[in-house]
Amino acid sequence: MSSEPLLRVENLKTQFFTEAGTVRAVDGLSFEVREGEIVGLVGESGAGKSVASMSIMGLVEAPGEIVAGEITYKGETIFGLEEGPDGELRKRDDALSDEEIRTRIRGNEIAVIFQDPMESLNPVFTVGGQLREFIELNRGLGEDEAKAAAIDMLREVGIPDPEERYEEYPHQFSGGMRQRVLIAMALACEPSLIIADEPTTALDVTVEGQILDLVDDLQAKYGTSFIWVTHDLGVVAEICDRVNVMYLGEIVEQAPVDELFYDTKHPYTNALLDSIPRPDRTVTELEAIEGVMPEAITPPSGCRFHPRCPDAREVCKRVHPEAKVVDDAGGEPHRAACVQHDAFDVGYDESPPLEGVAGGVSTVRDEGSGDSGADSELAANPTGDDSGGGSRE
Amino acid sequence: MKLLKYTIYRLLQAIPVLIGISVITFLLANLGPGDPVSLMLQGQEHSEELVRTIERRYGLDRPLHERYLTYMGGLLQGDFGQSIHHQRPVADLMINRVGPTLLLVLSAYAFALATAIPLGIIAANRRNEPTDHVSRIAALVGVSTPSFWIGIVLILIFAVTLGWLPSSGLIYPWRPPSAYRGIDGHLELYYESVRHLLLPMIALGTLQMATIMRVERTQMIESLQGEYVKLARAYGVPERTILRKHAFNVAQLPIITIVGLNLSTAIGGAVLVETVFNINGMGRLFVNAISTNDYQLVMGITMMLGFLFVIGVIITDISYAYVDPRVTYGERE
Amino acid sequence: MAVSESQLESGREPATEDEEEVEARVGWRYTVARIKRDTTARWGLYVVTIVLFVAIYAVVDSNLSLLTFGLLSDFTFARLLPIFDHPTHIPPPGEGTQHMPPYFPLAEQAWNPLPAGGTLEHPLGTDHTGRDYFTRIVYGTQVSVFVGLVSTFIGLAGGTVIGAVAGYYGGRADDILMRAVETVYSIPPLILIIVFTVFVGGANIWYAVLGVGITFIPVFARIIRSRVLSIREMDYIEAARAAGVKDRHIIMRHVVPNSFAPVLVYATLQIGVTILIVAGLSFLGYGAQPPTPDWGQMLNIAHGYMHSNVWLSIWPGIAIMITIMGFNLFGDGLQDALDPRIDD
Amino acid sequence: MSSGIRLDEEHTYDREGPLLELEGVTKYFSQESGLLAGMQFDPGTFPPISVDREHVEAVDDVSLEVRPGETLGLVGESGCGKSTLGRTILRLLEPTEGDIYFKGENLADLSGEELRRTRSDMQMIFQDPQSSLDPRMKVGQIIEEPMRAHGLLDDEGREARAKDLLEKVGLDPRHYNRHPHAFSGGQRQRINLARALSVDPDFVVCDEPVSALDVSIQAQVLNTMDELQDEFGLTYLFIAHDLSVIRHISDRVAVMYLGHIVELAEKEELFENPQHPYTRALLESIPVPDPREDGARGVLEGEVPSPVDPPSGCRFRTRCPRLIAPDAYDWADGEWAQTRAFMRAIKRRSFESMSAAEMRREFFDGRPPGGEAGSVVEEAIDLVANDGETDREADDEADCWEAATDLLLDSFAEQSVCARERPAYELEPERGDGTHFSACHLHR
Repeated sequence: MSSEPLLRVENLKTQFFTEAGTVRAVDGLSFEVREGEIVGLVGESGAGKSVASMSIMGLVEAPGEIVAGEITYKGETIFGLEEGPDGELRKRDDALSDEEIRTRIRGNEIAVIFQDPMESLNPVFTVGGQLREFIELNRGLGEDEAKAAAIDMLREVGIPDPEERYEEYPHQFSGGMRQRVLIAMALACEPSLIIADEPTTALDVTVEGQILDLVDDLQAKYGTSFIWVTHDLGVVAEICDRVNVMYLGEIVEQAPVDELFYDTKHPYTNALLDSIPRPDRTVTELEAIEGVMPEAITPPSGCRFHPRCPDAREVCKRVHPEAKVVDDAGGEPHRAACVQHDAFDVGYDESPPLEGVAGGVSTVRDEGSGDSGADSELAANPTGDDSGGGSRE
Repeated sequence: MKLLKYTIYRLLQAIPVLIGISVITFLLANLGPGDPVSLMLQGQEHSEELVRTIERRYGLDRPLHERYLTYMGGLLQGDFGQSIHHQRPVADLMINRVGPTLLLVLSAYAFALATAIPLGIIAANRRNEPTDHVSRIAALVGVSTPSFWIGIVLILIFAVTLGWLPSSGLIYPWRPPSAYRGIDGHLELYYESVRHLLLPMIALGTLQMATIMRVERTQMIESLQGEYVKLARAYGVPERTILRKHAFNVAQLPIITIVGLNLSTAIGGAVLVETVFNINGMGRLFVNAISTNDYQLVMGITMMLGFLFVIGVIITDISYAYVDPRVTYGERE
Repeated sequence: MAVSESQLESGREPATEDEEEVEARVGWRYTVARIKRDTTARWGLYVVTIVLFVAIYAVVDSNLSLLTFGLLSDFTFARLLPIFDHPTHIPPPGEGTQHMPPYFPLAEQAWNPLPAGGTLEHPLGTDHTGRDYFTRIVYGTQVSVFVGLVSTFIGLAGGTVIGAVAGYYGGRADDILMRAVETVYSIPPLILIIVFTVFVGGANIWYAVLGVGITFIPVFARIIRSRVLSIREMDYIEAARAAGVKDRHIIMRHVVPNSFAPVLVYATLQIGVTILIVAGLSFLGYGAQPPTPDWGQMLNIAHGYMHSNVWLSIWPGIAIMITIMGFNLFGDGLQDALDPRIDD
Repeated sequence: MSSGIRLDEEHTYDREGPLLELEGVTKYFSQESGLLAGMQFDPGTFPPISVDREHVEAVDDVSLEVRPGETLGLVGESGCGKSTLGRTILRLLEPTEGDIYFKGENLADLSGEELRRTRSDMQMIFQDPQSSLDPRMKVGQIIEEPMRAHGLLDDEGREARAKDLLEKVGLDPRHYNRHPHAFSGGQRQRINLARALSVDPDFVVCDEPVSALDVSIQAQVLNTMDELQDEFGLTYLFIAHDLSVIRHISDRVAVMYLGHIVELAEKEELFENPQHPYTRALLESIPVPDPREDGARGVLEGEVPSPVDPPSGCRFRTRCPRLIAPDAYDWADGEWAQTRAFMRAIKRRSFESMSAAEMRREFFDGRPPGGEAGSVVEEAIDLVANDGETDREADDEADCWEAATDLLLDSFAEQSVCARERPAYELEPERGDGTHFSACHLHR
């Protein structure tokens, strides 16, 4: 690494303590964001990507809690734990206090764009008023200056007639327009990093296109870094510089976007790419991934993807792989958490293939009961395989 | 402008309701097995002729719909008919009684809102802590206790046992001090009127307070979980501002509705509280009218109370529209 | 709600449970299980059970023993302490001037009332005519519970029909019904009930019950209508229509069962409101008539003795409070138990 | 396939013709209901109260046909009326106008019981896996309900068939007695499938059946639907907003915009040779999961207009990047494109006021069009330019912009053939041998 990254997340673990047990929503996440780049955080629902982004902001709500890890932003520790003299974990002395995070980090250094533009704006205040409040708070501007800045920013994000719309209420805006307002909010606070949590998922495709264009332009203009949380590989391909693929609370692959798509190193990423229908060419047969993601409350042993992995072998059940550098793409490391790669050296090649991975672990059993390991009363569905891509190598 | 439009729209909507109220009242008073004349003559020996005479005097010999139209015609001119028992126009009887009832109901609401909203917010903010539990139990007791019994207990404690506050009647602040014996000057008048109002106000307001507190608590809890609160947190808005501004404003919307709808319970409660505290309001007038079978007066009072309720609901609806922009501006999509 | 990954994603606790529990997320068994877990509901259930037991005991007791007075007085504490010798016959009405049993809840006594306060024989003292106050309070349960249940049932039955029709069919029928409902709703219920009771029936507990029931039809109609409206929007209703299921089967198999839970909660809470209103009605003298032992009516009488015997005004109020609290607690608990959103 | 799962192997209708034919199907919704609905109050007029019921034109004069055994994809953005059309076809919604011929019988004429009976031939699959299954019913009951409604089989037969179907859709027949909440989203969609297939229909309307599912689950369900189509001889109307899914599953594709079908062609033809500007914009907007592909995107301006008062003629014209120049004026090369851009910028008020000279430079490279069109443009520039008055009131300013907008729209946009005639053209397809329908005047 040539220089200190903007944001560094190391071994982040966020857990939810529920009646049913501990949900390890984010389990040992490490990644970094550099100045001016868009980093993707990709995964299906349940992968823990939203929890991860909320953890960075320190906004995990009970019963959730960050139990381990270190988050460094511009050289300052915004989250860090150490073991106190009594063995209890406590906040490290050099970490910023809650109050400091609130006043110095949230909004003015790291801003967020939420997924649901319909719910994220307060229905009883005008759009302009909400925008102005955040600007006043995070940029220390007076009321009039903040208002002028807010109107400028509304125009900037492509809201027609911003002076009038400043006085309007959220319900008078369409979904796409509200999402623009949220983007205006994030940009108006002039942060160095914006966490965008599925910002285009709720939008129509033409509106999504408009928003992506807008983000591209604004990013070029302001040089803001982004963490782009999404499940849509199309969006990733369009705007991300580097990508982290998450599965069940862990990063399974981390690579520059081109390498991720053209030199895929993890079977999950690969399967994901194979299972999506394409807009640019006709795919006759979709290769579906077997089963569903297990619950984070009872993750499978070894590699968490092994029950659904077409390449799984005996060793995958035992060895839990941490993401390691498996390739180098022009100075950029390409990490993957799969024991197939030589970097792991745990005897994958000698290990026998798992019995009936493709057909044996049924959709039904995984999807329904959520317990992937123990024998449940409901046995595997004999016809489970006709629901997926059949048996493949 | 939009608000004015909405107000007129709401007033127009109230017309069929008011007509409906008059129909119901009229039917109940005239169609029941106890017809007005025999109700009037209850306990008295009466001849056919007497009945005829009375019927003619009050126009009761005409068909029902004609009588209704006559009654409605009178209503439109502010004529509620003639009280049979008092031999005076119903409107005259009511005019002096509306004030005390309004004073009682409005002060009860003021008391309820002033206590319930802060308590509800505190309970929501300290969810599942002792403060929350105590206030929830208090609210539960509040919604489970009859207002007239609270009045009785208050009288027993503060008037009978401690002797601090008067147990009956009201002093009306809008009358001149000279109207009351032993009161000199406006200051004392206000002081006395507050002293008299205190117990009935609490008796009538407790139920409202408890109801509003319960709603406030749930609404605040829900509002605090809203995405917009999450967004405000993410932009570094202090927790206090979130509580007092962002979450609070949204949580108030259902409270306004509750206040409007509960007005009917409050008006009913006023009848009981007025009886307990010997307050000469609409409620006692109503009870007297009922016990003397004064059906014209009963009709008048029912119309009047229904009318007050409708007006109250319209006022709350308009304030709702004022607070919630979604009502007056239609959804754009 | 399924055990969905999206819950986890949004940071909420995922509901993971074992197979049996997964199976029982609807229906009675599940509800009962939730009630058992919910402290509020449990306490409400205790209170309601005790109140119902007392009321039913009073019914059974009076049916069996109105003519055999000995059993009747068995219930009081005094009977446990064999101090009094109870005569076993009931005097015909109007003859109650001789030596009268102190525990019979109806007949007025000729002897001097006891002073305020309890004794062993009369734990809550006696009323102005010397009747045992505790016995009357106990029998008052019967009246209140009866009134609460019957009038709530009337409101529920009427409201279900109107609300379901208005909600399912919509359109003009809905407009007219709802406007009528709104009108009835606009007259303060106590006022409407008094007018109804006195002008249509005559001051009498039966008319009071009927009046309360009818007055609350609009309240139920409203809530059922809104419930039906939201269920009508559900895809499974449309799926049933698309499958060619007949309208009445859709209403019976889908709409009604799915509307039931919240309405049940509402009805439970409404029982409390009803008892409250009938107490007020009786307090004014338009509900239960003497000598029926009714709490509101007892308060009415006690009001006249406020300065001589404070406690006469206290006990019936406490009885009303505890009873209504029981139903409210139970209703609140039921609401929590049936509402998947609230989880604490 | 002789699995015995088919209930009726014979078909009484003519297999050559279309299975379903729509002629001028229209569905309007009145916006409010209620005694005083539609009452307008305007203090500026006399009398100040008027009754004016507004209509949402959800589907307007749609004609198409669905052939036996095919999958017709119906694609469009939210609010375009595709779901309404799907429901109107099944007569879950009453069509305002038009005829729906299913196997030669006009569904629009059927009433009550007759209509109910046809439902065993047409079924529907819903988008929301949560709300499409009654939470109080067991899976078995859910699947058997349609059979029961049509009196098919006896109790035992129904149970056996329900279990068969569970297996067919990839679930364990032993789940017969479970409640829906015990299943995940993907599994619920399978139950939905089983319910729809229980009466062995010929035609299934699938309303966004996979859009609520995760990508990996989506593929599983799509594959299952594919297999079932073969086995049951099904015809699908597949409604979706996701063009990728549509491309995967459809044989022919119809594109909807604001209640109109704008383009209909065979899949390959439509995706490779789109002829309507809206279809093109849609195709260009989808993010392609390929980082080396960098096509244009977000080419559409503005938002979908309200269906309460949709644009005349071609409904897409207000956003169309290729709005046809009005014939009434003479245009030099590029002038119309500049004028069009200027018109939209004024309408959307997307720039701050500037001087007339700046505007001419900004929008016309300093050379505004000449002739009659030029004078209109000049007039509009004068209206909004801030040269003359320095301090205009905000209200005045808004009025000026409005006046300029009206002037430009009335003079240009409303004069275009796009505004005056509703387009409908049959084109020669480049690929395949089907027909290619495009509702765009560019094909005049």
